[in-house]
Amino acid sequence: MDLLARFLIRLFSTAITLFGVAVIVFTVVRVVPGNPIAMMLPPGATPADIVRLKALYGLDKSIPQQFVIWFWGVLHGDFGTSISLRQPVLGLVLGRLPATLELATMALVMAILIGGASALTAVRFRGTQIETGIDVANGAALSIPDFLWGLLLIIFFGVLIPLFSISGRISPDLQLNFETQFYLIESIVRLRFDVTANLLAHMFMPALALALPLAAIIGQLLKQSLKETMELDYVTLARTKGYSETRVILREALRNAILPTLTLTGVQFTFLIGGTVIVERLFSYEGLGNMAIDAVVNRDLPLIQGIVICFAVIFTAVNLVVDLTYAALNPRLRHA
Amino acid sequence: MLDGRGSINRRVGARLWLSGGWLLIVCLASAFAPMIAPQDPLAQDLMSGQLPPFWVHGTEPGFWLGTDSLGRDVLSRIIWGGRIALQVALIAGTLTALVGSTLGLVAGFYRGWADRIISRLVDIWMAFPPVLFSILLVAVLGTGLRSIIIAIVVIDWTRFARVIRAEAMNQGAMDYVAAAQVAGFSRQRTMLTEILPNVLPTIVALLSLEMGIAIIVEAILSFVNLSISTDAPTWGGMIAEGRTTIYQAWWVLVFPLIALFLTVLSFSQFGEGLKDRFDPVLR
Amino acid sequence: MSEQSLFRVEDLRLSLPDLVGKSFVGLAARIEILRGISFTIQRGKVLGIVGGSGSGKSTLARALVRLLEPTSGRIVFDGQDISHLDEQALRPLRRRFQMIFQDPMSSLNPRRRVKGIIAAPLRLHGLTGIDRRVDEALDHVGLPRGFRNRYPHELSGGQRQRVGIARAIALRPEFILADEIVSGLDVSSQAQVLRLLEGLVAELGLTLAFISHDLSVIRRLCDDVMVLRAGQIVEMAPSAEIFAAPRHSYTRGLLDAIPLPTLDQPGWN
Amino acid sequence: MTALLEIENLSVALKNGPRLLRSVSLRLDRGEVRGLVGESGAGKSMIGKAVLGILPRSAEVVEGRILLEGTDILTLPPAERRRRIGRIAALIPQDPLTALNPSHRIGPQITDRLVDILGWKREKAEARALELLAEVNISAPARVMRNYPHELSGGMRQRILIASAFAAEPALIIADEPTTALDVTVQKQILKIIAGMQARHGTALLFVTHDLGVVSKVCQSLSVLYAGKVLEDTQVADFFRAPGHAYSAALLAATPKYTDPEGSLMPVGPEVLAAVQAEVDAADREWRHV
Repeated sequence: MDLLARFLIRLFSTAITLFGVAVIVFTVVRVVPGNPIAMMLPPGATPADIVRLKALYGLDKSIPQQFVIWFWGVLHGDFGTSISLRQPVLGLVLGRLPATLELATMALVMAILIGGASALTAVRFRGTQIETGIDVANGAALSIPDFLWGLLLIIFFGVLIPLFSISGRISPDLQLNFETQFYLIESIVRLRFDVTANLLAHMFMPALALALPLAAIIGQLLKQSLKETMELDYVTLARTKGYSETRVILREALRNAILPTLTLTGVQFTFLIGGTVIVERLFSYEGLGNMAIDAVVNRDLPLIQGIVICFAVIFTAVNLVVDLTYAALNPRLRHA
Repeated sequence: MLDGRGSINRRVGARLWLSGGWLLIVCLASAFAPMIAPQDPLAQDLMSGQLPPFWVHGTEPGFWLGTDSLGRDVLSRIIWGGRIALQVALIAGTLTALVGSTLGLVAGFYRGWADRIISRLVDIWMAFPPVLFSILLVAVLGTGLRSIIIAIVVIDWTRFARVIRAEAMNQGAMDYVAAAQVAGFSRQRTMLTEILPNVLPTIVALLSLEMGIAIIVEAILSFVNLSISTDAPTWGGMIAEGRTTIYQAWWVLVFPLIALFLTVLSFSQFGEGLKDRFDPVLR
Repeated sequence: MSEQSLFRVEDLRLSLPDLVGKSFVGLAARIEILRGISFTIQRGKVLGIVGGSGSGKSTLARALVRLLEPTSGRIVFDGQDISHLDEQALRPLRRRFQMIFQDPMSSLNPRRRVKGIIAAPLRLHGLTGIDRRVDEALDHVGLPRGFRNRYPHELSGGQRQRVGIARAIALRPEFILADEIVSGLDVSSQAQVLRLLEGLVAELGLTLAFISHDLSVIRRLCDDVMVLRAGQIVEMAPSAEIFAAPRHSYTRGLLDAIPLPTLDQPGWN
Repeated sequence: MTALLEIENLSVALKNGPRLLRSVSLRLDRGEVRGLVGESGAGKSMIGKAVLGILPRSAEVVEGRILLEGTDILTLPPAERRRRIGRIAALIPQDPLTALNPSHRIGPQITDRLVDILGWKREKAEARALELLAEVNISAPARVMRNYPHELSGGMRQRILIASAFAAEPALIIADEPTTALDVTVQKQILKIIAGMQARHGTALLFVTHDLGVVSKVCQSLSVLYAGKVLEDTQVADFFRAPGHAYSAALLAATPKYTDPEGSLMPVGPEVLAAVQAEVDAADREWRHV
């Protein structure tokens, strides 16, 4: 009951946020000084052609009118037609989204593994040189953003020790007719592990670049939270019962320490997804972000709007999931 | 907490001095760029394109860190690029801190409708992908230093607003705020003279961090060709060019990257170091 | 009549939002913390207010010095109804009733020196000779004048609590509310602070409300004792009377539960 | 007969720092209830922590022996020491609100030591837990076993912690200010429960407290500490008749006693503090000399 109420209220709040995003992005892109129509016109087009094209894309009406028309379409699943690619926006976005989702998920998994391992190691060996070392590494990883990590990785693993490919999502010579855009999942399902390996080799560096700052945050937060938990009386009590230090950390402290980390990890994960925009560009990875930058460069208003809304939906969904997970894991809320 | 206090202090000290030292070098180099830079950063010479740095065979004297494809001196461009980076860092960082901290302080201390409005705005802002948003804004505003600064402030004020709001809320629950009320201080005065000094160390640390972030945003915008102007020497622009010639002339990418890396790292470490060093409560 | 009673409280009720039950539902339920409290505090007297956790004693404290606004009922200070005055109107009165807080670590701004903490209210109320007044206040609470330049974290718990007292008395108020001010202190500092307060009440002619969860510490200090439970007054009587022969069984139970440092206390075997 | 617990010349110090315990010696026989009394910083909790092997990481034992049933636990390898302490001793912690793990149900928190460390069958351990919960006056123990800590009051939780401490029939229980966080009426109930359980099970109790009133009610003997040094080691009956040390006497006079408003709550005189501090300094000089 409580969970349901919580869910509904958060859903309502999310809807308001998304509407706000829609209004802002719509207004901002209308102020774009570059004229998208001019770019599309063939040489020697007449003023009548311009009027016709403007009418076609609805650009002849006032901004509020345009918004109402666009928003009405959005509610019916119609995000308009891309000006530069001349295809429905929804199809374009959904076509690129899987690549970005696979990348972001891979990065999240890496971040949790690296961050979790470093936090547990640091706490197990707290007060020693090992903890100091992990702290310094975390501090550095935290202050270097994904864009810089990407560049550093390109130099190290792309040029100095060329282990991985520095651009693209998959080697162009690999022929596999994918049914879906979820290449990684599909390659596994179809047992084409050579393709999986190729995809992973392409994904490794961009995913690591995205993962490192988040790993550092998870590492720091979880360590801090674990250390605080380890000082609590119930942990001390467990020690007096005869449990080993490792067992005390895993059995008594970890679960309670994860909760405060979880909320912040959610917010930081949305930052990670936001970071895919530039990291995809850096690695020429054919995802949503790469397309977004092209859309801005081409002044493709409907496509920009569609992509921003798509990101906003993902972000708010992540926050919603985190919020509900928090409630579900917290006995105080679960059994209130 | 009691043990290892000395070693922590030593570490804080080293961090502060190293990062502060690098930032000082960058500041001086930027201030005296016309005197220090060995070459004109814009001078092209296609005959001496892609010269390697000084220790590699085939170099020419005067081009210490080599040249790019158009024969422009990499070192000179890094020095001049530092000027732009620092301008962005100082102006955008300070403005962002002012706007974000003010809103955060008001929301966290006054609560009520001010908090509801500001928090809702933060929520909406958090639903935008920040990099895409900044690219979009600069595309809308047109390239140039002013646009970049505006874009950074518009996007990043939430970083301050969120943190300072939470801090102000924590501090607002302390009894010294009640004590100020019992003494008869107005709410506004309490916020400025009691709460603000207590959140100031956090603002300073965030400000330093934000300066590093501003430099990165500028670099990203240059990287996608949306920064100042195409031929102005910026670190991001150099990196973008270096990325395309990475197998032929690695130095075009590596040296500006090192400058960017050290500066961003220094800004964040400097802020943390300052906070640890000069906070009387922590000491 | 109003000459005699400094505070008159009539049917005071106060409800606060229920923070536990709330958190995500926009409209929070309110729980009534104070449920109809009436009493007077005579000028120059010391009133002890005692109750267990959840009795509403701290809420009552904060309502008296108008950190909280009553939901209904009246609080009359020296003949003036202050129940719903706004901050502006309260300001001149603030100087006359002061408060000492439970946790000195939280009630002293960590980024101000002792002299700043004591002097700020003096400046606000336009007093002159600030330095002299700060020194006097420190003298009164038995702290060396050299402590002026210290930060709160450089003091011990007992010393911090003395700074809190110094801040309150520096304004020369008529009334001071002390909210659980010795509960965080060791036995020896507790005894010192209580003796100090006793001396100040006599010397400065203060009226004092002393809030405590512990009946045993207030026997000496208080003229009258009020026992609170669940937001209502259980019993209010002169101190000697309440300790010798409590009328209410709840008070009786509280007294009997105090472990006295003796070997022959009835009811403990 | 060997003592259950014998602490000899125990010094604990901050790493590279001052001593927190200054050559403490004390003895606890089977079934004895000893109070450890002192103000904050006196090191009274530190003794219990040293015995239970839960000293904070910043502190370490620098000299002395802790003989538990005749064996010096400080010389045992860590894993064996943990198991030995877990079998012989148990802790009743100070704050019932933080001493139960919020994400586990009550039942497993009582039975875990029995099952995991002592190798009992789960059913047997649960039956034992039910018995103990009934013994600390918890009605509907079966339901409480399935509750989460936040669903119970502070007094309830403290009773559960007491039951949990007695679960493995330890020979020694260290109660670290077990009633400080409680209201006075609840404190009385809890003290009576602890005293009753102690008497029935014949457990030895090291009762850490700052409250001489509490000592007079539950202890047979007591040690008064100041700055990590034992000032006095005596029987409760003797102590309350005539304390054997000036500082102990001052502490007793500072303790509130509403039946004697003129003779209680007396501030500790500076000359008493100076004398006891001199005593501590002298001990330190001697210790460094050796």
